[in-house]
Amino acid sequence: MLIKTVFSGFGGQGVLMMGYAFAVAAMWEDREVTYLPSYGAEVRGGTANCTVAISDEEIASPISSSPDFAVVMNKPSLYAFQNKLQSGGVLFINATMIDEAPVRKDIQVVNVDAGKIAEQLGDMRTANMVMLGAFVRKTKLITLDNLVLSLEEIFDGKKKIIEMNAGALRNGYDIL
Amino acid sequence: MLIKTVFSGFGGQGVLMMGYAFAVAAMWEDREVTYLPSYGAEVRGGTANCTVAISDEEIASPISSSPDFAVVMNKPSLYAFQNKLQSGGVLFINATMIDEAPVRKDIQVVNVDAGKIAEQLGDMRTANMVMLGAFVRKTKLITLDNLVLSLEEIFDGKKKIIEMNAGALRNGYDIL
Amino acid sequence: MTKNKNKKLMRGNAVVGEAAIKAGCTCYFGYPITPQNQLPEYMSRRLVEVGGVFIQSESEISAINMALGASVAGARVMTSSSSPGISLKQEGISFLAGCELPCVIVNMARGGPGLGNISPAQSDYFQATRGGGHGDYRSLVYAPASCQELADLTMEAFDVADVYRNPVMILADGMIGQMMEPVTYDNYKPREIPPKDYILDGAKDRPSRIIKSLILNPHEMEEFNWKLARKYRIIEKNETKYEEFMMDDAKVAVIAYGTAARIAKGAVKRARNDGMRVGLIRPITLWPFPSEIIYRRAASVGLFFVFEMSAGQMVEDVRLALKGESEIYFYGRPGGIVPTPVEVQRLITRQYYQKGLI
Amino acid sequence: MTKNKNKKLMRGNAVVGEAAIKAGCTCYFGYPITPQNQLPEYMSRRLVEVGGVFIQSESEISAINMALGASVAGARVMTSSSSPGISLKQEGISFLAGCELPCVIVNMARGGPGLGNISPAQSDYFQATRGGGHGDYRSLVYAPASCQELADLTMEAFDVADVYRNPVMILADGMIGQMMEPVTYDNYKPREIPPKDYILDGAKDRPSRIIKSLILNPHEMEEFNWKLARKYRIIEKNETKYEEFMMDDAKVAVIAYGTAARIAKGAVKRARNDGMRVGLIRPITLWPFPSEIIYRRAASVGLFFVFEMSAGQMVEDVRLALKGESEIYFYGRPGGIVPTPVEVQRLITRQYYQKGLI
Amino acid sequence: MKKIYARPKYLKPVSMHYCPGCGHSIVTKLIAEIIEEMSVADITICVPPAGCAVLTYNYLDVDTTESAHGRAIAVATGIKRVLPDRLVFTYQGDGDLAAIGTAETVHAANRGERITTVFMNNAVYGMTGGQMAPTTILGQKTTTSPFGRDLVREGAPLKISEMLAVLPSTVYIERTAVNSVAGIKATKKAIKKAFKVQQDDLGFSLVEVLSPCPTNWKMTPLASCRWIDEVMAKEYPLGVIKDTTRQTHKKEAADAD
Amino acid sequence: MKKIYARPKYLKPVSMHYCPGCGHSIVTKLIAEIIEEMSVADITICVPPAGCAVLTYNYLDVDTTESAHGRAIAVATGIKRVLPDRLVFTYQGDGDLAAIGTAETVHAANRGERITTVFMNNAVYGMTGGQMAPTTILGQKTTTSPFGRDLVREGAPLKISEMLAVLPSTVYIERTAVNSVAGIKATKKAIKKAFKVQQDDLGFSLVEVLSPCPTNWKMTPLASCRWIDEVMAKEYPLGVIKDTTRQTHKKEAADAD
Amino acid sequence: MFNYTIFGRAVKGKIVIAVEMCKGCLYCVEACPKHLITEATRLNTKGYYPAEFNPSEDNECTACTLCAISCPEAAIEVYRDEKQK
Amino acid sequence: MFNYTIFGRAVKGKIVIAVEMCKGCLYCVEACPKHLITEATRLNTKGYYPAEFNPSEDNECTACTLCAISCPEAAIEVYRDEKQK
Ligand SMILES: Cc1ncc(C[n+]2csc(CCOP(=O)(O)OP(=O)(O)O)c2C)c(N)n1
Ligand SMILES: Cc1ncc(C[n+]2csc(CCOP(=O)(O)OP(=O)(O)O)c2C)c(N)n1
Ligand code: SF4
Ligand code: SF4
Ligand code: SF4
Ligand code: SF4
Ligand code: SF4
Ligand code: SF4
Ligand SMILES: [Mg+2]
Ligand SMILES: [Mg+2]
Repeated sequence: MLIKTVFSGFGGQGVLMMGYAFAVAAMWEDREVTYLPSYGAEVRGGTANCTVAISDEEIASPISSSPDFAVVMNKPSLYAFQNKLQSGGVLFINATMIDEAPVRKDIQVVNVDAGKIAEQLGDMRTANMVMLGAFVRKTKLITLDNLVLSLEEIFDGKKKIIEMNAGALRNGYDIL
Repeated sequence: MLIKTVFSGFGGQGVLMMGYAFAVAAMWEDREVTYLPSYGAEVRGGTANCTVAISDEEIASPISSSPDFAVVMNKPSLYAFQNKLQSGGVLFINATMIDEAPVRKDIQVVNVDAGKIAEQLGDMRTANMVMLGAFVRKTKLITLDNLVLSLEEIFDGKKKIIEMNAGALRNGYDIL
Repeated sequence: MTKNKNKKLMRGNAVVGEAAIKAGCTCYFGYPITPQNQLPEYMSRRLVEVGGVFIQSESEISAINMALGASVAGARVMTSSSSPGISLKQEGISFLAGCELPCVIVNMARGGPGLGNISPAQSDYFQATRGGGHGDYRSLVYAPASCQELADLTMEAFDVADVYRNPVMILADGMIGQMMEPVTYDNYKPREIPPKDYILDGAKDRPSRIIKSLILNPHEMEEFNWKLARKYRIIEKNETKYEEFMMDDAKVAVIAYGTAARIAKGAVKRARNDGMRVGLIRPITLWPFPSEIIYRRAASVGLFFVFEMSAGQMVEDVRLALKGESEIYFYGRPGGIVPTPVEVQRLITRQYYQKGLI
Repeated sequence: MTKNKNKKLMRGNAVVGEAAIKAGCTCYFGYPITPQNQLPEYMSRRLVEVGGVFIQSESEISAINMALGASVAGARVMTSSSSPGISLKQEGISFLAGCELPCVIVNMARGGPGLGNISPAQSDYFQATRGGGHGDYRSLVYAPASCQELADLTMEAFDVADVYRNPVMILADGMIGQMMEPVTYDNYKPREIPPKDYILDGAKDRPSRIIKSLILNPHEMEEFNWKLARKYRIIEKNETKYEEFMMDDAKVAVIAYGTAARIAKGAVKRARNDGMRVGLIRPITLWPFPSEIIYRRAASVGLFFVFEMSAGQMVEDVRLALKGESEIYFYGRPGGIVPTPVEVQRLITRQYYQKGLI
Repeated sequence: MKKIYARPKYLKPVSMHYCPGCGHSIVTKLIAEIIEEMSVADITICVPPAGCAVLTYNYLDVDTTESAHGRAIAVATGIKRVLPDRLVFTYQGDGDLAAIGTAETVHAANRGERITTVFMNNAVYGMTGGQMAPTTILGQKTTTSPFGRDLVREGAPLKISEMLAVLPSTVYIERTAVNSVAGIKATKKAIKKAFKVQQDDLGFSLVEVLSPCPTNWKMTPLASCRWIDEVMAKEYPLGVIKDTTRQTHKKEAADAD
Repeated sequence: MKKIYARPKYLKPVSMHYCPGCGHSIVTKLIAEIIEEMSVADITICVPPAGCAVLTYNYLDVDTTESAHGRAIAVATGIKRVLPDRLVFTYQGDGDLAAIGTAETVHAANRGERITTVFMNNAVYGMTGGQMAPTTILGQKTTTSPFGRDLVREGAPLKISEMLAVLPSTVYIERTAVNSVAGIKATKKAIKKAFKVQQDDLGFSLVEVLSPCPTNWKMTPLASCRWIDEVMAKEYPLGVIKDTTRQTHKKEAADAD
Repeated sequence: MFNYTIFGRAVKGKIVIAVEMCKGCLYCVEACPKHLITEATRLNTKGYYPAEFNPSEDNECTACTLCAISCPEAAIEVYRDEKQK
Repeated sequence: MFNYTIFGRAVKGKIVIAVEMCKGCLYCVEACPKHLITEATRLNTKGYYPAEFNPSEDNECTACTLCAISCPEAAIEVYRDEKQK
C-alpha cells in the first residue's frame, strides 16, 4: 500500500528532519520510499514541508496532492494542508503552537502538545521528535526501534544529541 | 548564358575593385549578377580574389570551381587559377608581375603589361583598371561606357580619382 | 544603359543593415565574428548617421541582453552573429521569447561544431528551429536565398517580430553574407503593428508595468506556456512561407533552403533540360516549416530529395511532414562545402533513374 | 531490522555527486542555480576530501570551459546546471563535441522559457537532443527516472563519454534532483576505456599534441563532420537504452521519460488494474532515441500515448520513429506541473475507450 | 496627530518575500522613498536580475523589467540608450554583479553608461541558498566553501567597486551599509546622489550596500548587523570610493574625444 | 663560422600566417626561445583562443589546445588544476582577454591561478578585420568606430592590466612592447620572469605586450612600430605594473586563510 | 503633559506597528532610544514574534522615527503631536 | 681583416636570410646598426620584397644579432667568426 505523509512547519522547527528520519527508518524496513522537500524561492521566510511516501512497490510520484497523513507544526501549515488531506486521513497537530481545530469532519485529528512536552524534556527543539514519536505510534508505519536507530545514522554517532532526540521520540510515542 | 570570372592578385592590387566595377556595370545592363569575394582568415597576407558571375537568368551559385575567365595579377594567382580555368577559357595575365606562361594549351592567354602601362599613366595603382579595360574589350561582356559610369558610383563623384581610373580603363581597352 | 536607380549592388551583410534601417530599426548591438562583420560595421556608420544606437558590446551575451533592453524600451532592435556567437545568445533568446519581446537576430552561419570554420554551412538548423535555448518556445526563422530576399525578409522580420512579440531569426550563411547582388528595398509593404502597450518608458499617466518571464506558480506557468503554444499555432497558420519551382508535374521534389536552394534550383533547371520531371520546394520559413505543402505533394511525387549543407537536420522536418508517405533521399554536405549545381544534378539524375521515373 | 548497509537515502543531486566520485570523477566546475545546488555543494566538500578539484566558477560559461580544460588534461570531469545555465553552456558543449572531448554535463531542468520557475519540467528536450549549440554534433542524453538510476547512469555516463570521446548529458529535473530515495552504487560495472592518447600533459617523450575544432579547409572539415556522423551512428547502434513495462499484449503504449515516466508507470499499473491492455515504453537514452522498438511495437499497438512535462518535444521523435505507422496522442504538462498518476490514467482510459480498444 | 512617517507611496502595499532583517527590504523601501522625494516615479525604470531581489517589481511601483542573471546592466544599457532622459537603475546582488556579470559591469562602467547601479553586497548567493560569492570573506563558511573561503583555492574577496573606480568614466562610487539607522540614512543619501549623477548626465554611478543576509549567514538579524561592523566593513571599508562629480562637467565629457 | 642565432628549436619549420611585421610572430618566436632556454618543452601546455593567434599550435612545438573566444583562461585553469606541475600559459588578444573574456580574466587572476597570460594588446580585433577593441585608443578609427573612438559613446581604452593589479593574488604584471629590439628583449625577459613566477607557485602572472597590427592599423610595419611609441605607449605606459614576487612567498600564501 | 521638546516645541509621538507585516527582526527594538518597543510573546499568523509598542506615562515616544527608518518591512508608522509650548 | 672587436676578440659576422620566409617588414633593415640590410627589388614567390644582406669589405657584419632578434619570421640566421686577436 502506498502511504504519503506531509510534514510541515516553520523552517526552524525541524520538519525536514522528521520526514528524513521517518524515511530512513522506512528504508531499513525494506520499504520503497521517497522523500521530497519543498524547495526554492517560495520557501523564503515561509513554511517548509516535505512529503514522504512509503510503499511495498515502486513509487510513481513522490508528490502528494492529497496525503494520507499530515503533520502540522504551526498554523500556516494547518491552513495549507487541512483541506488537502485525504478523506479518512489523520491530521497530527502540534497543539502547543496551534489553538485551532480543522473544520473538516471527515478526518481524524490527533493533538500532540509536542512543544510543551519538548520543553519539559529540556529542549524546545526536540518538539519535532516528540511529534514523530506520536506519529509512529498512531500510524504504525514503522517500528519505534528502527526510528531510534535511524537517529544514529542521521546524527552520525553524536551520542548526546542522539540520546536527547531518542528520548523525545519515546516520550512522544508513549503519550499516545 | 552564365559567365564566371575570377579576379585575383595581392591584397593591394585592387582586384576586388576590378570585380566590383565590372559587377556594377553588368547590373546596369540589367544582367543578373553576383559578386563573391574571398574572405576570412586564410586570406591574411596572401592573395585576394573575387568571383563575378553574370547571366541572363537567376544565378545558382556565385562560386566558381571552373571560371570562364580568370584575371591574374600576380604569380600566386597564376598558380592558383591556371588549372581551374575552363577548357577554352581565357586567362588574363598581368605581364608586368608575371614572367611565366601557363602550361595548359587548351586555354587562351591574354598578356597585358598592366603594371607598366599604369606606371606610364602616372599611377601604379591603376594597373587594375588597365587590366579591366583590356578584359572588357576582349570579352565584350559589358560596354566600356557603362564601366566608366560605374566608376562614378564607386568613387562617389570624386572627380580626379574617377578621371584617373577612367583613363586607365580606356588605355587598357585600347591596347587590345 | 538601363541603370535602375533603385537597384544597388550590395553585400549581403550590408543589405541586412540597410534593410533594418529602412524597416525602422534604430538599435543594433553586436560583437564581431566572421563572416558577418560587415553588418556591425555598416551599422556603426549608418546608425550614427540616422541618430540611432550602435554599441559594439563586450560579448554576444551582452549584445542580446542590450537588445532585450532596447526592446523593453520599445525600439526596433537587431543583433547579429555567426554560429558560436549565436550559441552564446541562446539564454537571451529564451528570455526574449519568455518575456514576449520582439527582436531580430541574424545568424550568418559557419561550419561547426566548435570553432569550425568560416565557410558557409547550414548546420545550425536544429538550433534555430528547435530553440537552442531552454524551455518551450520557438523563434520564427527566415532562410533567405539571395541578397534581395535578405532585404525583403529582414524588413518583414521586424514587422513579424512586433506583430507576434517574438524573436525572429534570419538564418543565412557566410556566402550570402559575403556576396554582392543587386538589391532594391522597394518591395517592403509594412504591416500594421499593434500598439506597443507593454513597453517600459516610465509610468507616466498610467500604472507601472512589469516585463518578466519568471512565473513561480507552476499552474500560471503552464497557462503561460499554453498561451505561447497557441501563439505559435497562429504563427504556423499565418506565416509559413515557401517557394515552389517547377513542381507541377514533378516526380522528384528537391527540398532545400537558403544557399543550398540556389544550388538546387540550378540543378533542377539542368535536370529539366535533360527532360527529367524534377521540381524544387524551398522553405522560406524554417519555423514554421511548410509541412503541409510537402505532405500534399507526396501524392504525386515519387521521391523527396533533401539537400542540406549539413549532416542532416532539416531532413527531420521533411520526415515529420511526410509521415512516412514517401521516400526520402538525403544529400548532405557539412563543414562549409558548397557543391556545384552540376554535382547536385548528377545525384538527382541517379536517383531519378534508380527510382525508375523515366 | 533488515538494514541494507549498501543502501543510503540520498538526495538526487547528491547522488549524482557521489556517483561521479565513485566513477573516478576528480574535477567539478559549476555555478549555483536552483534546483541543482546540492550537487556543487556536495562536490565542494567531497572533492576536497578525495583530493580532487572543485571550483565554483564565475559563471556557467567559465564552468564548461574549465571542464573542457580538465578534460584536455585527461581528468574525468563534470559540470552541472539547470535550464538557463545550460543554455549558456551551449557554445562550450559544441566545442567539447568538436574537440571530441569527454565531459559529463548535468541538467536538472526547470520550467522555461526565460527565468521561468524552479519546478520540474521537461522542456529542454530539444536543446539536449538536437544540440542547442551550433554545428552538426550530438550529445548522448540519459534520462534517469529515479535516484537509483541517477546513480547508475551517472557512473555509466563517465565511461561512455570516455569510450566515445563525446559530451554526455544527464537530463533530469528539479524533482529528481531534490527528492531522496534509497541508493546503492554497487550496480556499476566499469567499461574498458581506450587509452587517452590524445590528452595534453606536456610533450614528454612524445611529439607535441594539438586539440582543436578549427578546421579551416572545408573539405577537411566535411571529412571531420562525416567522421563525427559515423561515430554517432555507432553510438545509436550500441548505446540506445529503454525500458519496456507490460508491453507484451499492450494496445496502448505510453511513452514517457524521466519523472513523467514514473507518473506514467503508476498510471499504467492503475489502468492494468482496470483491465486495460496498456504498457509503457520508457526511453532511457533520449539521444540516441529508441526509435526501433517504438516502430516495431506499431505492429501491435493501436495508440501511442506520449506524455511529457512540456508542450511537446519528444513527441517529434516518436513521430519520426513511427513514420506515420500509428496514431499518436500527446499529453503535455509544461511549466513545472507534475500531474498525478490518476490524472494520466484518466486520459489513458479515455483514449483507450475512444479508440475502441475494449 | 500628524503622520510623519508612513509607508512610502511607491512601495506597493504587500508584504515582501524577504527574510526577517534582510537588507534588501530596507533598500527597497529607501528607493521607494527616494523616488517619491525626487518625483521621478514616472520616468524611472528599474532592472533587477535573478537574485533574491528578482521580485522587486512586486514591491516598487515603477516600470520594471526582469533580466537574466548577470545581465541587468546590459539590459539597462539598452533601455537607457533608447530613452536617454529616463532614470534607469539596476538593482544587483554581488553574485550577479561581480561574478557572472563581471564583463557587463566592467564594460558598462567603462563606457560610462548613464545608469545607476545599486549593488547589494551580502557576501553570499542569497537566492540560491547561501553559496560562496565573489565577495565572501576569507574564512567565511558557505555551502560551497564548507571549509571557509581560502585565499589560495578561492582567491580573495573581490573589491569590484575599487576596481571600477580605476575606470575614467565612473563618476561616483560609494560604499555604505544598512546595518544601523546611520547607515540607512547614509545609504539613502548615496543612492539619491547617484540618481542625481545620472540625471546630470555625468557618467556611471554605483552604490555598494553592505547588506545583512541573516538566513544564509545563519545569524539573527541583529547579529548580522554586528557582523557587518565587525567583519565585513573591515574588508570593505565604508565611504566614498570615487567622486569626480565636481570635475566631471557634462560638456567636457561630451567634448573629449 | 659558428651559428649564433638560429630559428628556435620549438618553432616549427613553417611560415606563419601572420601579416608582415605582426607582433604575434615576434612573440611566438620569443616564446619558442624561452621554452628552449628554460628546458620546459615537455611540461608546457599552451592555450590560445580564437584570434589571429588561434593557429599557434601550427608554430609552437608544445602541447596546445584551442579554446573558445574569451575562454582561454578558464580552459587553462582546468588544465592547471589537474596538472599543477606543468607550465600552463594562455596567449590572448585584447579583444579576447579584455572584452568577451573579462569575467574569466578577472576571476582567474583573483583566484591567483598558477598560470601565465601573454596578453597581446594590438588595440584592435585583428582576426576579424580590425574592429574596435576595448584597448582601442581614443580617436582611433576602426571598422566599427568609423568616426574614431569617442569617450562618451564607447568609453575609454580599458587598462585591464592596471585593473588586475588591484587584485591581491596577481603577483607579477608587466607591460612591454615589441616595436624595437630593446622592447623585444624586455618582452622576452618579462615572459621568462612570468613563467618563473608560475613555476615558483607564487600566483597569477601576466605580460601585456603592445603589439603592432600593421594590417588593421593600415600602416607599414615600421610606421606601426613608431605609432606604438608615439601614441599607444602614451596611453599604456610601459614597465612593471605590479611585482610582489619578493613579498609573496609560497608558504605564506598557503598559510593565509 | 509633554515630556520632550524640540526647538521649543513640545512633542508627543506614537507609532503604529502593522503586526501582520512585521517579521520580528527586532531592528526597531534596537533602534528606539527610549526602549519603547519590545518583542511580543505571541506569534503573528506568519509565524513571527512581532514588535510591540509599549509607551508609558513617564517614558513617552518622541516621534524620532528611528524605529521606522530601521524597519525593513515599512511596518511602522510614526505620528507626532506638535504644540507650541 | 677584422674591423670590429668585442672584449679583445676580433669578430666577423654574417647573416643568412631565408628569402621565402621573409615578408619584407623591414624590421631588420631598421635594426642593423651597420645598415647592411636593404629591401630587394624583386618579389619572392609569396609576393613580398624580401630583405637582402649587403655587406662590403669596409662595412662588415658584427654578428650583433639585432636583425635576427627583430625578425618576426625567424628568417635570419647569424654566424660569427671568433678569433683571438
Ligand atoms: C544563468 C543563471 N545562472 C544561475 C542562476 C541562479 N541564480 C539566481 S540568483 C543567483 C545569485 C544570487 O546571488 P546574488 O546575485 O548575490 O543576489 P542575492 O540573492 O544574494 O541578493 C543565482 C546563482 C540563474 N537564475 N541564471
Ligand atoms: C564566441 C565568438 N565570438 C566571436 C568570435 C570571432 N572572433 C574571433 S577572434 C576575435 C577577436 C580577435 O581580437 P583579439 O582577441 O584582440 O585578437 P587579435 O586577432 O587582435 O590578436 C573575434 C571577435 C569567435 N570566434 N567566437
Ligand atoms: S536569503 Fe538573504 S538576501 Fe535573500 S531574502 Fe533572505 S536574508 Fe535576504
Ligand atoms: S591582422 Fe594584425 S594581428 Fe592579425 S596577423 Fe595581421 S598584423 Fe597580425
Ligand atoms: S519614534 Fe522614536 S521614540 Fe518613538 S518608538 Fe520609534 S524610535 Fe522609539
Ligand atoms: S523593525 Fe519592523 S519588521 Fe522588524 S521587528 Fe520592528 S516592526 Fe517588525
Ligand atoms: S648581425 Fe648585426 S651587423 Fe650583422 S646584419 Fe644583423 S644587425 Fe647588421
Ligand atoms: S625582419 Fe625578417 S621578415 Fe622582416 S624584412 Fe627582415 S628578414 Fe624579412
Ligand atoms: Mg548576494
Ligand atoms: Mg587584438
